[in-house]
Amino acid sequence: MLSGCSKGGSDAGDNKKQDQENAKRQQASIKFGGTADSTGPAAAVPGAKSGGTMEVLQRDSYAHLDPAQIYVSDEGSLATLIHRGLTGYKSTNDKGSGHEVVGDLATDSGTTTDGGKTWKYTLKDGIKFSDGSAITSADFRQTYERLFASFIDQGPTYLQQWLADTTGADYRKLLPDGPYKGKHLPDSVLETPDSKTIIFHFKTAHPDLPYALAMAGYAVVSKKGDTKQKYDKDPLTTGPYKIQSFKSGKSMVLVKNTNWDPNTDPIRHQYVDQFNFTFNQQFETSTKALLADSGADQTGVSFNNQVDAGNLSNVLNDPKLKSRTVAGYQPYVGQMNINMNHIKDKTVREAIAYALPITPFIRAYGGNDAMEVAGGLISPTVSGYDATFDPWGKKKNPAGDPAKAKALLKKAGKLNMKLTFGYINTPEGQQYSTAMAAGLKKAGFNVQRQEIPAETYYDQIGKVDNNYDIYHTAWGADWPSSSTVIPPLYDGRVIADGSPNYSHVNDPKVNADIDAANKITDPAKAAAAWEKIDQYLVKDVVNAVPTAYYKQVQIAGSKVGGLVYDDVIGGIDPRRLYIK
Amino acid sequence: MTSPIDVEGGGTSVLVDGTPGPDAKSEAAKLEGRSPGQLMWLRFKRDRTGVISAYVVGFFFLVGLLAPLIAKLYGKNPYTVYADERPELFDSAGVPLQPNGGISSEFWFGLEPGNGYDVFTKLLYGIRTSLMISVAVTIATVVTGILLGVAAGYLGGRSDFLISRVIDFLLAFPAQLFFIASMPVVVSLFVSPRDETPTYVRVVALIAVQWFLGWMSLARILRGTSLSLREREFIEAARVSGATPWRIIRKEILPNVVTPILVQSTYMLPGFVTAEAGLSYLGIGIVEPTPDWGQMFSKASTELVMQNDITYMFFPGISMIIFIVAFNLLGDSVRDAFDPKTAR
Amino acid sequence: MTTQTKEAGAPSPAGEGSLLSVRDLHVSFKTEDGIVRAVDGLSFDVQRGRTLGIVGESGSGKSVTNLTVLGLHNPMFTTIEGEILLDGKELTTAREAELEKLRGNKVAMIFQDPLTALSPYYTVGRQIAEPYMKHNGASKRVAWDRAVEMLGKVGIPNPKERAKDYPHQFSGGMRQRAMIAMALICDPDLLIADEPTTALDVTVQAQILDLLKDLQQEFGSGIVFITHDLGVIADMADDIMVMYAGRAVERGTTDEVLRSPQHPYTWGLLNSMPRLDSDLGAPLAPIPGAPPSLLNPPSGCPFHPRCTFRDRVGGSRCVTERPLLAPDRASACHLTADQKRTIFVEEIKPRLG
Amino acid sequence: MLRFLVRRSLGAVVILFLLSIVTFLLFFGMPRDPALLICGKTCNPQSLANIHHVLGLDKSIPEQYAIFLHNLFLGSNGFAQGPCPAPCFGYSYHTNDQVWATLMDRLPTTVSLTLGGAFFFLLIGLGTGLMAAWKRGTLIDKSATAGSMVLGSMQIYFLGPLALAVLVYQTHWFSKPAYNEFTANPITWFTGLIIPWLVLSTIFAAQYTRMARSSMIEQLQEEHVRTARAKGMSRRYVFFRYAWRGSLIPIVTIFGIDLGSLLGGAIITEYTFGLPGLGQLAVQSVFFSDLPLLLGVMLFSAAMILLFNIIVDAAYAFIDPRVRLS
Repeated sequence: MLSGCSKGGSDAGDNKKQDQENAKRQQASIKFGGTADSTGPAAAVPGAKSGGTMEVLQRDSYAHLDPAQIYVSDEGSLATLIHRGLTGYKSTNDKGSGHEVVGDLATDSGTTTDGGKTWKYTLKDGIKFSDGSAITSADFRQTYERLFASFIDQGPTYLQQWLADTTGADYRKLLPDGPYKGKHLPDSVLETPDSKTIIFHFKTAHPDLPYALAMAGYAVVSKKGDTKQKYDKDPLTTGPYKIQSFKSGKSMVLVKNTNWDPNTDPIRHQYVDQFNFTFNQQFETSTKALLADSGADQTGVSFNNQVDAGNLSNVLNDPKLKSRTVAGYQPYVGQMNINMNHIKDKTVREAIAYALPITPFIRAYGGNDAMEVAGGLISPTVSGYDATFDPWGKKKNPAGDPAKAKALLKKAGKLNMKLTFGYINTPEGQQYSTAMAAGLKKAGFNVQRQEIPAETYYDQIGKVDNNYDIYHTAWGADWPSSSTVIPPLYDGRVIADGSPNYSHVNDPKVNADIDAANKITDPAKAAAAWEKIDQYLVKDVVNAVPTAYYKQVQIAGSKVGGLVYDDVIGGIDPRRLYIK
Repeated sequence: MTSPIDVEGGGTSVLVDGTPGPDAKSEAAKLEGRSPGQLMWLRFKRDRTGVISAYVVGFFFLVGLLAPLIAKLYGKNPYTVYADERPELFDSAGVPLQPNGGISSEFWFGLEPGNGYDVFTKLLYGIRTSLMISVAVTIATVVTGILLGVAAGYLGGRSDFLISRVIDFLLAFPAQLFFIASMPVVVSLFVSPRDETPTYVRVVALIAVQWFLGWMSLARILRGTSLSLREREFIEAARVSGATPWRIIRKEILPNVVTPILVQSTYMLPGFVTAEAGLSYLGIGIVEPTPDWGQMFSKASTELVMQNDITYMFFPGISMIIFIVAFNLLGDSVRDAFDPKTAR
Repeated sequence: MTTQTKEAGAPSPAGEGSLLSVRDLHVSFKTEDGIVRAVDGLSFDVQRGRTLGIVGESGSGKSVTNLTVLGLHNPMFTTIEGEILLDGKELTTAREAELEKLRGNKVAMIFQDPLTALSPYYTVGRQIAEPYMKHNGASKRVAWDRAVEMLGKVGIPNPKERAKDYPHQFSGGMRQRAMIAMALICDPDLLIADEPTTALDVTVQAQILDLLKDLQQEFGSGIVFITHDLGVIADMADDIMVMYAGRAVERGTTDEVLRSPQHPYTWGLLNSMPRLDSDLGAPLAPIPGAPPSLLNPPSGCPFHPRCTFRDRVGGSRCVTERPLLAPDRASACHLTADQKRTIFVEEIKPRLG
Repeated sequence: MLRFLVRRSLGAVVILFLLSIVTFLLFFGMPRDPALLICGKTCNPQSLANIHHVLGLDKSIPEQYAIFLHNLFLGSNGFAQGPCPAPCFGYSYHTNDQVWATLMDRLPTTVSLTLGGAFFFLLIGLGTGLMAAWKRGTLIDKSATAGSMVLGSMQIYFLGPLALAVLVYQTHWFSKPAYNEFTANPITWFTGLIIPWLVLSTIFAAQYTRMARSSMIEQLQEEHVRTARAKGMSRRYVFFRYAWRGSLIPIVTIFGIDLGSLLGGAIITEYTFGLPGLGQLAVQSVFFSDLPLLLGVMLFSAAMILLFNIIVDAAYAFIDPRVRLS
């Protein structure tokens, strides 16, 4: 998950021990399940009851309901209730911390005979769309082929790139109009020999495919019901719920999908009769409402809203609220990018690394309960995390070391150099950027703060020739491996407008190490290799200063049962919820 | 005179001398042998509410004017990030640890939750910024209102038609929406993309957008006044005696529209103060770290403050209410002093 | 002689049989600028079927006096002392409800500017009918018919249709006729006409005056006629009272006051009035100076700052001592009766032509 | 009357036309590219160009404006999202919803907020104002005047959060403001909006109190009111017939202005209480550089203002017989 764009990357967290425990469990590698693991129904949630209506308070309205357009966490949470793909993450315990990848619509998590170049999936029996029509391999062909059409521009691009064996946006050349003008992917790429079998053929090995297919972005779309752009507003669903009404920006109602058969689904439950979503509920509003716990809010929850910064300490310090709150790490790691195109002097970058105060960032998002000072670029939730790594002493001295920085700057002869700081124009961004600028000024920088509208922030800084010297970004792994962090962010060969290599680092050693790490098949060894790259980047390249690991706390009404923080979803698990 | 029974006014008496019939005001002036200005001043001085309000308003302006001096004597400035300078006073979320928002002998009004700015100096400078903007908007709108209003009213004809249509057009603008939409445009006109948006650009942009949709009501009033003045004998006389239109406007019309201008401006200024605060509340307008009344207001309505440090709310909140009430009362008193017949 | 002039300030028994009898009336308002003594010790009487003309400059207290008679002052700001007797009934202390019964019924009023004095929001007919409904308990229908009849009586052509019009659809003269119809609809005993013709042009003015005289004959009401126009008063009034700074300065029958005026202020009034038969070259002689402030009236004789005959009195009497108004035919001035006569005959009259 | 309506409507159309041009130019002066917003994570120059083409932003501004006008009056079937009958503002860049449908969808919220608020602020404001005028100079009058002065000096962005904190979260007396459809459940509609109504009406009522009071007092000093008293009409009668009728003009004028601008979107109120009305939509349209939506909201808001100007002017003719419409 990328915290980019308008949605991700925000406040909140809980007491460290439990978070890190959760994180550690997740680091333990996730198993790819077989047929037995993939058979429904899912194990019942202890104490769960059926029935009732749940109120869901959300800040952002869903911009996309078409699975192929879903990438951000809000829609990802929703997708767990309505969309199904070939694979999915099944909880192996009731704490949201143990997972395995299992077959969802497929009978297993996928079989490969050649180390990940060819993958074969077989569909289960009795799987249907919400309109009652059966799901066949033709629907999956449609699902994957339409990813190449130009109107699908929001979702993940792993599968497309793997199928086309390219990087960047070149994959679209494989099937420029999608399936809509009569052309299709050849059998040498995607094979659907019968109505139940789907076979992927890649030119290079992609052992991560079961992970990738579990993303909501690769959930199935009905061939018959494919209305192209309009599907984004009114899709057919395959999960336990279907959309009764959706008023963009206002409300949404989910009701039970009667064509969903629990016996085909090892992952999901269907306890609640109806979910009523209300949008435009700011974090403060939803927190207050759920804290107040009156009327309909007793059965209220928010899939993605966190406890707002202002209420955080109140909520965490109230023992009565313990059963109603959940907490965990979000997958995001924050970093202050140093634009390598502008600041070529490493001493200056080191001066920035020493001078930059992290405290303003922590403060702006609600303090230590919401943010944890980061040492490296790898999240505690990802394999290979090294808690002792802290080259700039930020964990000990988060307010920065202006004296040391000033000395370095003097050495470089760049005292009072102009440093353009592009900041996201949100209240938080304004707050931390001013204080960070004050800290940098103490170290002898002439800081120029430049506001960037929140909605276009990532796009502005994503330009290769952007005007900024430093800017903050956050990135989350798409699945719990550094292979979804280091290559996209720090591979110099992917630098392009819109590429997440925001610091524009292009270091030959890093590039070579990435290629090497990508070839390692042993997960533990691979994790160690990625962490080495991370430490090299932070300490020796200094293209970015790690700022914080994002944490969050969520709260629900007193009548909400099955409240669990799911590490893979990065928030409350909607599938397990029931009304007490 | 707030005469309970309308003492007969107007009505040209053939028995008095040949000048046009005195209206209530000039009659009073004759009775006392004082100019209307002096009379107004006398009446105003007698209005206790008005005088107190004037002192309050004056106090605010003085505070704004002397903010740097006061801050210097007090030994702090509104830009120091005390949350990083004195971390022992705050928790990790930037909430002052001491009760009542960290009010102490050192920080008289406490510390701002977040970055921990000194509230006292921030309020001083905030009042300074807000008043500066509002005064500038008021002056700009008044000047525009006079120019266009008097021109439309006195010149009449095509200029009147044109100006009146422009007024109609601008009055149909959804003002707030227009402010929101045009602020970034105006700001982008001035700023080089490599530099920080200087505060003055935001200030100028705020003044510009508020001015753009602010001058019409005054212009309308002045148009009406000049239109009726144009028909009056003394203007007619000046015209017949060959005075240029510019001279007539300057010497005859302007002195006669001072009253509506003064009264309207005292009503407009607090309106601009609250409008500016509203823009900052919505996140456009003045932003951190520039101290601004409205921006403090928006900070005061954040959850961090509402939940953890209500004390902070009161400084911008109460001070603004006092200012607006005082200014409105002052406006009423000014109007009454000029136009005693209007009921209160 | 109807004007039972008594010495001002000295209480005297109310004129027996008078329709209206005002005794030592003081009216003062509190204003932001101070206390205004609009009427300061005024006494006069009005008889049935006769007309009293009250003359004076703007602000001399003429209108205030008559509004006070109807109790139309604002009690919050106004202090009233003295007696106002209507048919022997004391009005200054009367309850509001009683006054309401009198107003428009026994005492009616005609105002100066019929455009502002009529509500623009209701039809003329309705406004005329209202007091009839109120005082006679008549139904809407009956009152309306009566209003139409009154409109006809005051000389409005096609009254049935015009009653449905709004005041702004009437001409100035017609509006004043409508006002008169409204005032007379309940056959009032006393009619107070406050400069009823000032806002009208001369031909219409004459028509209205004729109408008033005719109606007085028909209804037999007493009329108080307020004006600053001596020409009008000569035509209308039986008796005249000249007011200055809230006081009566001269009174007498119309003949007496106009033919042999005794007060320098009256002289001034006459002097500044244009005449058809006067020499075209002879300039009008306005009274010098401005009317006095009622907030802070001049000491002694309030007219002294503007009086050109002050030095003939001798000493500083005019500045220190307030001249009293003797009963009956009299004037409040320190000049001796002889001086008054000589000055008028030798100095004023020739100028009047 | 008909001539008046035709003339004024034509004038309004001209103003709206000019406003649409201004909005158009304003939009293209904005320092952000809407395509960047839509482009998403996998953004690159090709996809940007593609989006520009899809949105028609690759055409010249006059050409785009011509298309806008064409669609507005004649509708269009050229949109990928589906047909768009007139009045067609196109489809939102951000949500891909039809703009007109979105406006109509948000309108009930704003109408409910406005009408409910107007009901309370007229009732409270005029009631208090009339009472103060009737009891002029008494303690009631003085406290009403002082109260309205202080309350009227408050701002929604201060009173709103304050009311929320006290009435909802501390005391639980009221439920959290929300918009529920009236047709679905009138009770939740009412309870969901009561706080915004009260906050809105507190501030507005103060204004109406002051205005009603001062214009009543002014009217009571009018000569025709004195005439009515002189002919024996009771104080109550004169107060409620004569003075009130005259006070209606300023009140109706201000009410028309308020109603028009509120119906065009009560931005700060909706922002404060999170109500999904036109005001919120307006803010969104700017933040997301959503030209079709911005045009839609801007023109709709202005149309409301103009409509109520016309209504007010027409109302004058009913209140004051001297006014003739032409």
